[in-house]
Amino acid sequence: MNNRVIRVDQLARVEGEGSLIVKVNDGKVADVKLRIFEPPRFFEAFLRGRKFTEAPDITARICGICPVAYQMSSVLAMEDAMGLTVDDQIRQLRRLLYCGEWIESHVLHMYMLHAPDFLGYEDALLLAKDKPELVARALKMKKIGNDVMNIVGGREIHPVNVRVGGFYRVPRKEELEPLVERLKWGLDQAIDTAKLVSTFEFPDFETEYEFVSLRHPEEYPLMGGRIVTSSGLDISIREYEFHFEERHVPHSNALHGLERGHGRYSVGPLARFNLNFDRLSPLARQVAADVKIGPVMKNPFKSIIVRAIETVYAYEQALQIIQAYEPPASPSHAVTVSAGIGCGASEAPRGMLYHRYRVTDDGLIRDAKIVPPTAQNQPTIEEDVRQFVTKFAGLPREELTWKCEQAVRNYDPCISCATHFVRLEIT
Amino acid sequence: MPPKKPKVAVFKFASCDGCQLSLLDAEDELLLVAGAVDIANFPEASRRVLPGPYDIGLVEGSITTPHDVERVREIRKQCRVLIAIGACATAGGIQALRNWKDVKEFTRTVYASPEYISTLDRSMPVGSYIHVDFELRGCPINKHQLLEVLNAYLNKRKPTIPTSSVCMECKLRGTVCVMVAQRTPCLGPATQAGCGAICPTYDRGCYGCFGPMENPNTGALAEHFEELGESRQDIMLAFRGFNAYAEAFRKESDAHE
Amino acid sequence: MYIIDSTELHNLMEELIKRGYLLIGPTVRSGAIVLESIRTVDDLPRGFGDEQEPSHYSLKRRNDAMLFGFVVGPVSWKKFLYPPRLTMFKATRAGKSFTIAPEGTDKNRKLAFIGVRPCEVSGILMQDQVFTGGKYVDRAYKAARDNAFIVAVNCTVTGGNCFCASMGTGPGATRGFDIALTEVLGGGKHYFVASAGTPRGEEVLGAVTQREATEPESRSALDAVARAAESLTKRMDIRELPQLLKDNFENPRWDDVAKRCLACTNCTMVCPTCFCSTVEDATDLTGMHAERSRRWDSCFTLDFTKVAGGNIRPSIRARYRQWLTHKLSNWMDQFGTLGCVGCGRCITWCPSGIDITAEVDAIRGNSVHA
Amino acid sequence: MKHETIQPPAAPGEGLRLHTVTVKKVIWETDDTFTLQIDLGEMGETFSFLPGQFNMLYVFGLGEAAISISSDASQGGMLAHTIHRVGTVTTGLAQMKRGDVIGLRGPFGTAWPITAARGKDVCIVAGGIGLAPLRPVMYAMLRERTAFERIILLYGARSPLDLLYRVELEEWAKEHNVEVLVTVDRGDSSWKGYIGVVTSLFSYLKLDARATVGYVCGPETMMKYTIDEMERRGLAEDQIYLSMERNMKCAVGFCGHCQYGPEFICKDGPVFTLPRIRHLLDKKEL
Ligand SMILES: Cc1cc2nc3c(=O)[nH]c(=O)nc-3n(C[C@H](O)[C@H](O)[C@H](O)COP(=O)(O)OP(=O)(O)OC[C@H]3O[C@@H](n4cnc5c(N)ncnc54)[C@H](O)[C@@H]3O)c2cc1C
Ligand code: SF4
Ligand code: SF4
Ligand code: SF4
Repeated sequence: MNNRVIRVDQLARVEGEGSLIVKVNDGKVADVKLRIFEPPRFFEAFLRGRKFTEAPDITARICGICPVAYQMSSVLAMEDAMGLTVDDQIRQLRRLLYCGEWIESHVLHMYMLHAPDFLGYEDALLLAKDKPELVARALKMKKIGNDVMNIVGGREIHPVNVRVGGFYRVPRKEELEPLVERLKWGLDQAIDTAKLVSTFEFPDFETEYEFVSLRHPEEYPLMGGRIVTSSGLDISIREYEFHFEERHVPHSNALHGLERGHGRYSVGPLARFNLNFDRLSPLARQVAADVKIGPVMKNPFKSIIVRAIETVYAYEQALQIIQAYEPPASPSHAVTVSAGIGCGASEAPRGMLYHRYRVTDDGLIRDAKIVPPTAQNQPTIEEDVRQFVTKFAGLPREELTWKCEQAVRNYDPCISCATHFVRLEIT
Repeated sequence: MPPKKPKVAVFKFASCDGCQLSLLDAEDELLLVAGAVDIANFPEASRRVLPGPYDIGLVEGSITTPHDVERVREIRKQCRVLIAIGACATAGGIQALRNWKDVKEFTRTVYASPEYISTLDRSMPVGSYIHVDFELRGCPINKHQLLEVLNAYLNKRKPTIPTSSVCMECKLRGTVCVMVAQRTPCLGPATQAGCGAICPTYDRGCYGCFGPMENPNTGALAEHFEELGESRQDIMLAFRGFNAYAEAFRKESDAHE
Repeated sequence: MYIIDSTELHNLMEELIKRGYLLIGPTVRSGAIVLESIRTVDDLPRGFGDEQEPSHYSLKRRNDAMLFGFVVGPVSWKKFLYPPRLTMFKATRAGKSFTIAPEGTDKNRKLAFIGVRPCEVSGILMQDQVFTGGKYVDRAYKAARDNAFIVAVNCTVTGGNCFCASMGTGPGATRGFDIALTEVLGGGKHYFVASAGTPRGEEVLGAVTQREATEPESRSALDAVARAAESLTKRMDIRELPQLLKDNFENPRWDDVAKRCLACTNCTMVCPTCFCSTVEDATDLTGMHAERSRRWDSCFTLDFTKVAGGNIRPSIRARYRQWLTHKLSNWMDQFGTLGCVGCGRCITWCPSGIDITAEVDAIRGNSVHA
Repeated sequence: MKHETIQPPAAPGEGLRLHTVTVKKVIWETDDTFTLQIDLGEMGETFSFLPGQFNMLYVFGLGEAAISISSDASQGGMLAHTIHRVGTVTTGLAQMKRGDVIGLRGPFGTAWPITAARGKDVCIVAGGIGLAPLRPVMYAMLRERTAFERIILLYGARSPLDLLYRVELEEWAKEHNVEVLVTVDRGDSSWKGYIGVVTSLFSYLKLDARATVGYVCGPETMMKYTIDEMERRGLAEDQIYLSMERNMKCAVGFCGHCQYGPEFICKDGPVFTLPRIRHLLDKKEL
């Protein structure tokens, strides 16, 4: 029980390639390494010299799980650089698209990636053998999210319809209407899902976090707004890089995000929920009350419940946006190219995603910086595992290993995202 | 005894995960697929890993490190049928844009300890290192096409994956040509069908994410782009996209360098 | 000849709806005039015209209220008679055998085509020849065709790529319609001169209007069509054309056009007479169900002529030559007419702007036998 | 043109209807070529074909292939097809077992005009699988052996192992007075016969040019050389018939794939008189 090494050579049910190594010496955790060995893809390097209009399509390819997040952060950053604010109709349509991604991604994570841990299955397909109706329902719920992206974005993975200034074509009312009944159904299922996942057995584990998320004046955060932290920081998105930085650690191809003067921090559902509980819809708050969670929630394993509540919110928002939908007169705003620097941030399902671009006056990208949520969470994930192993060192090896994996999966880490951002500073 | 189900494995190299996610996105068919095959190795979806050999291996992602090369060779040995899925695996993907740059230099300037980072000069398609039985195009692949390919191999027939242009799909779908009616440059006439011509249907030009079609006439298309007022640089960038390193597109972009 | 006032055109549409027809007609979408299901006169492109050049199409506003003041758009009527995709049958395994369930097309679906241009009427007649005129009959086509009611509209405006007069197919329709209309607008009047071409056309027309056209009214209509004929700028010289192309199987022009042709298949997809198709066989994951479907194909694809030993037409040069020669030469041997109606769609919708009339001229010019 | 190929009538619409028929036997002729015997069942009562015609054979889920009928047209109820395994459908057919069911549409196309050869010499030249559509011709003529003068069969295959119908070839020669000359591209130690292309066999023959009808089927180049050889020996061009092949989807003239200049191989062919297509033969990429 004294010296041991916990290894998970290939982390499963996460997006991308990573491994976890925990070294325990004399019953104490000596080292935790979330190794990300997925090779870097140098996005920020080859964004240079591309047209600013290409950013949403190119950056989407960083991650097939949350392409909309990349598209949204990039168009917001570009619009910031060009001094453009889109009107509310287009903004709502973007939110609708984003809700589609939240639904798809959250349902995928809850049922296909995370729930099997709680229910003791190796994957959702094995779970489907015993509980076919549960998995069938999940697939149906997820498909609604995908269809929202299909209709608004043209396809669910790497939508084609997003552009700086708006969309290429906006959907007709008749195209969206068939979604209404399905979204209503999905909303009911999401409420039920919250109830279901709240009955899971959660390890008795809480820890202190510095939460970081966007905050919008009226809405639960999806796009834009300000950046707030649980320690009271409240800054504009443009100020992000004054307060946050990334460091390269040798054991990972992903950079580690750190808050200056604070160290590690956490983004994602837990952060959003704890910092923006008051911005949730009354229904979503009610569901939270019913399943007895509220801020401040510090058990990362319970992030699955928060995802369920965010899913409730996403279905509800999607429904409202469609019900109020009137196609805008023009699918996009004209963009006047001007040199400048722009920053944009939005809330990917996994947490805040920050983009910054410098654009030259001929509309080419001079340089780009992209900070994905998993990079920001990496130090926190390692810390969670460290504390967890310290507390539960007595568990049998098999179980402890599985639980450690689960502790990583709490963050729904997207390793593909995290590694695709090795920045190249050429002097 | 029911007949043994074919074992299917999914492998990932440098990629965005989107292509393998297509399998999970096939909501209506996923459980049918799971019933028809034994998903033996699919880390994105399961912690269960059954040892090879596998009947069908789906390989996503491009080869970018020396370790990748070894691994993909090993995977080839393990798979009876090996199918490369997506632009990364079939053409090197968007990350092949680095093939025009000096990557070693990049790495040295970026990493504090460059010895930890091991990359090849180029991001290459899987097929440049091993024999591939079928290449399924797309960035991302189309999930219906993925199901069709799986289905075809399970039923021992040829997959119905046309290699003709996006234009054909565009017309089959009844979309109004954006290049003719709106003078929007469109790569459709040189790009392989498969996406369902979504871009033109959403009022924009095709950006070539399914790679070059069967013997494309990229030169004639580039000329037409010029007539539409595109600059040399625009044309270079248009061909140097998600399938930049696919031969026909590479040559055309180089010609406009 | 009868008169339908422009304000009463809806009576014709309603009469057809009443008789169980679904109306298909021109309407504006995505910057073009396409053929889609319509319900009322308001769905028609009132006040719209179009401008067409090789590889160029644009809608423009007319300064009048013409309902049919444009020419042919990207969609041809063939898609309603000969659909882009059609399931031919479904089969289900049963032990060592299988059962086949043919997919009948909906025999009861009745379509009324509103605004079929004379060249397009000819196009339909040509496809009739292909699918119903020989030893074998395409039942799905025949059923759809028997159920189609054709309201032709003679052309009083012409487009930059129209050359119907050269092909003898327009701008006025002489046969192949149930009802033919000519739109007349001027002198404060806006009406249609209508005539019936079939007994059922007669019947419908009779239910819509009783007012016979006066001599000046009919003359205005004829004049409008005659003016259109004069305004045609594009021509194709079809003298001895079938033989000319046979003699010019080798001609430098084929190399020239091969440089420009993208083999994108657009010309064949938009052509109202092109009829090539392929079949696709599918199975489901269990291997228990199979399906065979047919979809439009094109002689510009590589698969088209693949055989076990190789490919018959690997070069784009040979594929373009096949297309043009089929239309303007072999068609004559096969069906007794040329295979082109002069609608100009292949010119407008070719991204490369390849102009069939110019290619013919060039070949004529280069011809060893010219 | 004195002699046209025969165009049997077809019931309207029939061409697209698929019938299910039962496999009776699979006989492997060579490593990659087999003969599929089919029991027509009830359909046998109405099904009749002429030598040279073909069927579209459908394998469940895999698709269709055009395959000539290689059996005796007088044997109602039973059909044979000799098939070279080259791709999906032909491989599917190769895996059939007795009792399996396949789909069949047909028969299609024109036939060899056997009556045109009555009272004359017949020179049949076949290359590879091209012998299959000519076998029904042999059967028909042998049934009335005396109605024809000389019957000559020149047959070329890639190697001795690729020869089709070996037993029958011998039988025809021995028992029916057919002049059978066989050659292979590549011999082996057991091969005592001719080596070389099929046209080289002409040098062992004397033909009565004015009284000989020629039937040719094989790869296109082989047919071209054969025609040259026949004409050099004075055969009239309208006495020469050949069977063509192209990619084919519908077999009824709708799909457009099999066009050969103005001809549709499926309905104007596959058997053509030479004058009808001679101007097409030399055209590359037609
Ligand atoms: C009138 C006619 C009669 C024929 N008779 C016979 C016969 O008696 N015995 C025999 O073995 N074969 C015959 N063939 C050829 C046979 O049809 C093809 O070999 C077969 O279609 C290949 O199908 P497949 O699915 O096995 O091959 P595929 O999987 O389709 O692939 C093999 C290759 O053949 C191509 N191909 C597709 N259709 C045809 C076609 N119709 N002809 C040639 N190549 C094609 C494919 O594109 C591909 O390149 C005949 C063809 C015709 C047109
Ligand atoms: S829009 Fe693009 S893909 Fe569609 S027909 Fe035009 S050029 Fe081809
Ligand atoms: S060939 Fe061209 S002009 Fe002639 S009918 Fe077809 S599309 Fe119209
Ligand atoms: S002629 Fe024009 S439309 Fe036709 S295939 Fe060639 S480029 Fe395409």
